[in-house]
Amino acid sequence: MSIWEYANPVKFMRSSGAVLPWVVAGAAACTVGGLIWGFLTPPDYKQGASVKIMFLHVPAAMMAINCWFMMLVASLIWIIRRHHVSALAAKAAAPIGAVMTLIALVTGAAWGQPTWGTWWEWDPRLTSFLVLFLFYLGYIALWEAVENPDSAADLTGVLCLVGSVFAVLSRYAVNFWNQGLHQGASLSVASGERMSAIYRYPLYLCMAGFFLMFLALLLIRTRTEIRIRRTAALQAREAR
Amino acid sequence: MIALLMRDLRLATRAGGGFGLGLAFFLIVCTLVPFGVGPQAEMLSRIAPGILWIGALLACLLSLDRLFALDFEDGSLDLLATAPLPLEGGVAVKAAAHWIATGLPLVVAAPLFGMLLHLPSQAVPYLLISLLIGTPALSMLGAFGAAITVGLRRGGLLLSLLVLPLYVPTLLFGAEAVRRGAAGMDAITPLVFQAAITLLTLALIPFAAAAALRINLR
Amino acid sequence: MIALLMRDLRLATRAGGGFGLGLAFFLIVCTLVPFGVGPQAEMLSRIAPGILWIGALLACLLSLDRLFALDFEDGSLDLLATAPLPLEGGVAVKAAAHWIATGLPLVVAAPLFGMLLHLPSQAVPYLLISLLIGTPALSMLGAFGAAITVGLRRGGLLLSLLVLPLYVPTLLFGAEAVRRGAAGMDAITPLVFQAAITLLTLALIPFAAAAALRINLR
Amino acid sequence: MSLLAVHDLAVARGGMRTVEGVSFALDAGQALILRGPNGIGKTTLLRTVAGLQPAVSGRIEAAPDAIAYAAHADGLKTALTVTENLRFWAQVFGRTEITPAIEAMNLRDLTQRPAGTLSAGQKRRLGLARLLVTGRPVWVLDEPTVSLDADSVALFATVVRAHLGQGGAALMATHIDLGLPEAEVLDLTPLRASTASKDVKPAGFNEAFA
Amino acid sequence: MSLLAVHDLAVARGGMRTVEGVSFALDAGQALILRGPNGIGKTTLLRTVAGLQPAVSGRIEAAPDAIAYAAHADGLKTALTVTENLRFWAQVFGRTEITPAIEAMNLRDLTQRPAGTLSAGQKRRLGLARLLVTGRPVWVLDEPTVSLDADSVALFATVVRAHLGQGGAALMATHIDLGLPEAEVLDLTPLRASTASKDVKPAGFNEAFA
Ligand code: HEM
Ligand SMILES: Nc1ncnc2c1ncn2[C@@H]1O[C@H](COP(=O)(O)OP(=O)(O)OP(=O)(O)O)[C@@H](O)[C@H]1O
Ligand SMILES: Nc1ncnc2c1ncn2[C@@H]1O[C@H](COP(=O)(O)OP(=O)(O)OP(=O)(O)O)[C@@H](O)[C@H]1O
Ligand SMILES: [Mg+2]
Ligand SMILES: [Mg+2]
Repeated sequence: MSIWEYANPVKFMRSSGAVLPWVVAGAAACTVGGLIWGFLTPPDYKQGASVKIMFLHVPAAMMAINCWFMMLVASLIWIIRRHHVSALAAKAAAPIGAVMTLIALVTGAAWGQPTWGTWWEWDPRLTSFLVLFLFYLGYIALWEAVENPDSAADLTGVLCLVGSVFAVLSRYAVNFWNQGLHQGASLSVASGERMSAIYRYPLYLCMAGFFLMFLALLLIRTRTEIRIRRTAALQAREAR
Repeated sequence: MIALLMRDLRLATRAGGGFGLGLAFFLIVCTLVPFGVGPQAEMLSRIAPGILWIGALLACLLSLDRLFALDFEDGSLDLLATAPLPLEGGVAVKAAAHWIATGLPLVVAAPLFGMLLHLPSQAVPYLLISLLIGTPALSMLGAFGAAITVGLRRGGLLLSLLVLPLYVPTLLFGAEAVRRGAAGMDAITPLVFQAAITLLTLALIPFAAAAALRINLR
Repeated sequence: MIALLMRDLRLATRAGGGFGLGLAFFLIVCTLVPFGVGPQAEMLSRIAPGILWIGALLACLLSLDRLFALDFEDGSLDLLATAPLPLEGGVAVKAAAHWIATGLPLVVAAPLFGMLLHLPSQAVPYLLISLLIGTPALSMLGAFGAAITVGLRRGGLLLSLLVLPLYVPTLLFGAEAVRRGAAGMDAITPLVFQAAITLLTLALIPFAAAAALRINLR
Repeated sequence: MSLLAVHDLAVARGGMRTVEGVSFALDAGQALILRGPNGIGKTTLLRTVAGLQPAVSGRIEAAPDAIAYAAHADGLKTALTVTENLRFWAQVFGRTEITPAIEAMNLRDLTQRPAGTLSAGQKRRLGLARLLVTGRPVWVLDEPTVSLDADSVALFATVVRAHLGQGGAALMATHIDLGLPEAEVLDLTPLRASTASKDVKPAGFNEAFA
Repeated sequence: MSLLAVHDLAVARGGMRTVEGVSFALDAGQALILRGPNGIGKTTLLRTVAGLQPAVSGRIEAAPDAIAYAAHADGLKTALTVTENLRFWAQVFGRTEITPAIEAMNLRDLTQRPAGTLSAGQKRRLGLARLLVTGRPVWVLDEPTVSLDADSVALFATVVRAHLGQGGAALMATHIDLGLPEAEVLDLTPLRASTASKDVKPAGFNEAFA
């Protein structure tokens, strides 16, 4: 049996229904645990208590990017293998990604106020996030606007491919345009010296929590999309 | 191909075809800006590169919204899709016709409008070159957006939403080049980047747009 | 009348109806401007009042272009013109529906976008009030333009050309009020002028627009 | 008195007269079918009678708010469902009841479908159902049975007959058989505005040069 | 070999099958008329045969570049004149001669008129003239005679006969008489995709649930 068997909507409904409770429980445990742990950490010597925003901000920012990546993969699967579940999963992921982007933006703004003394700065990081948010909006709007579900899946798939290329291009263009204030990637190789362990472990936990939360929401929303399409098809048949 | 190009150009110059309207819109944006931000020459001259690029971009975008929609509504697109010319070529030709009818006049008129906004004169050549390099990408990306939204009743604004993020790199490098030109700095690097983006766009987007059209015709 | 209002609002919220797209366009303009003119906060904050007003104006304008065109194309307008409700009322109602679906969200979201452009916080109330007073006039004038261009295939750009000059007074007083508010000066006078213009527009334009529609239907 | 009376009417399209000297009267219960080759001016005549364009000369007598017009285009919003479309038009004409119209045009199975997903003939049926909800006595119809299959044409004939029976009237342009043998027929061919001889009568601006 | 052969074709619209089990073959000189009530799926079938949408199952065999399709909409640019419209389509199909088409569809008097100022029937005639300039052997026509008067229908029949005589073929959907008694007729009514019984076969996504 190949892995594609699971892309069959019926099979997907069955297997996703089985794992969903576990994912939800894991997401709740990690997120709540991580956030509480993060909240109990001592204030930073430079940033003070505002450093605690990080436990929301960083996982949300990471999921915002990863969600687009997941949509790209799902769109490719739909375009190449035409599995309806992957198209619907991409559709279901977009609003989650948009909200994650929004959380990153809002928490970033709230963080910027004490740190940089301004709510918003045209820093490349922030700017490219804003552009990413626009891509999400366009993608969602296109799903909403096209009536035929298969055409909508195809069109948004093409948009996602082209959009990904241009999102990357924008990232570099924005960097060229303005050298910013924002932190570099602190979890990269040099992470050890940049962030002490008391912050790092709760942050890892929050990241795991956000990832599981994303997965749970994705499963729920995909299942809903499948049900909606199924209902519409049944109604159409009734009407015939 | 040539036939399609000639037809589109002829339609553009016929009544209601929109030739020159892009230019008019550009002019209007350039006039509204002083009304909005106030008439101080020194500030206008600082924001002029950006405003000129944004004006050109919006003028280009707005004239695009019905690039395929008109052909779709009157059935031409169905017939073109069954005609013996590859749809990719059709898309490229229609984008080219749009560029000739809209982008080129914008490029030619831009220095004049730059004067309205007190653009420093040493920036004018950079404005011209960056527009010349950038506008074909704008037309082609707009054609992609128009192809995606072709079947939708109120595609206009959705088109903007889809296409404007794609315009970001072109706009950034274009405006940056003009700004550097105005400040007497090196403007070659952004122009090279811009040219690269345009080439990439011209090479890849026709395929995406043709795919979108085929989907919409289904 | 109520039926028409409800239908237009319902259409606006349906697939492809364009609800929220005006907002998205506004957001996009506010994002593109820094890309064009550069990221310096101090300059952005100076041009913010003007840019916000121009952005709102363009968003309003662009969502208008098919206000009547859609009804014209599918024949609804013929039927509405022979229906027992005065065309003047129909125009007013359609403009009102447009304002609710586009203008109102713009007003609500404007302070947020003001933040992006570093609009000084003491200017925010003036931005809100001036948009609240001014946008109904924008919708109504736009409806007039849409009525004039209803029969044309590519009315969009022509519409802009016709309508934007009509928007100048509203824009001038609106942006001036916000600028004065930002500078802590008296902003009542421009607001009063703006309100007068809006009232005049709302009182007179429906008749002109209905006349234009009748002519176009002939 | 007749519901609609037309006296020596001349109509014009694109600055040129199309037909002239048209006279007829429709009483309650009468139907009149306009015939004539393509391009003679049937559509122009119907639009003039419906009040959408001015007559060049002659007189149209009709009670105000008596005419319901249905053109080639059906005035449907593709994003709204069949019910929503019909209800909207009913409300515009100050009425509320749409079920009879749905029954009459056999749209029961389609009520919840967005109008954009109907086939050509189904759309036309919906367009005709719109006439029923206007509650107006004089129907002015331009090629009403285009795209309809035989059953639907028969349905349409029944509906028109019922409308005539309730004291209505109908004026229709068509090239094909409507299944209404009792209707009178007016052939416009002899009324074509003459352009060959010296009595050319172009409309409007050109009048001055005549 | 036949110009167009369709084997056990099933087509779908809006995610639901409309007709299935359609098989026919068209040889040179043959015409086939599709009939069936509104909404059964004639338009869908023709679009599938023309290659505009994919078939759900079954096979369509046709030489590449053999089919000329004419839909409800005529693909005319209202701002261009009749001649310009025709010349454009001729060029797209790599041909140059348009006079025969103009003669055949009796458009001689209208050549310099913008297409937007034609009446419904005149537009249709122009749309049919377009077929002649494609030079393609297989015509796929959706309700070709809508809005045409009796003379023009006869003209159309003559043109189709001439096309068949030159080794062409035609597949047409219609509700009314085309004046082509020699054409075969395929009634789609019995081929309606069954939805009532257990062998429901919805297209695409729903297949998994069947
Ligand atoms: C609206 C504003 C902001 C946005 C959109 C934003 C966006 C992001 C993004 C995209 C990441 C990177 C995730 C990654 O690549 O791993 C991130 C990480 C981070 N941000 Fe922000 N940020 C904003 C404001 C701020 C502010 C004001 C601060 C504090 C001064 C801040 C501090 C950090 C830190 C410390 C990280 C973790 C470093 C890392 O993993 O890259 N951010 N933010
Ligand atoms: N906008 C226009 N400008 C100039 N002439 C026009 C215009 N519209 C139509 N005409 C011409 O006016 C004449 C009458 O057109 P009309 O549409 O009334 O004909 P019709 O009898 O309805 O024909 P059909 O049976 O083909 O629908 C035609 O000869 C047509 O070519
Ligand atoms: N976009 C769509 N979404 C869902 N269903 C659709 C859509 N378009 C058409 N249909 C349905 O598909 C069926 C087939 O439509 P089609 O247009 O092929 O019929 P047809 O045989 O051409 O009818 P007509 O004689 O009325 O033109 C109809 O029942 C119609 O309601
Ligand atoms: Mg007619
Ligand atoms: Mg059909």
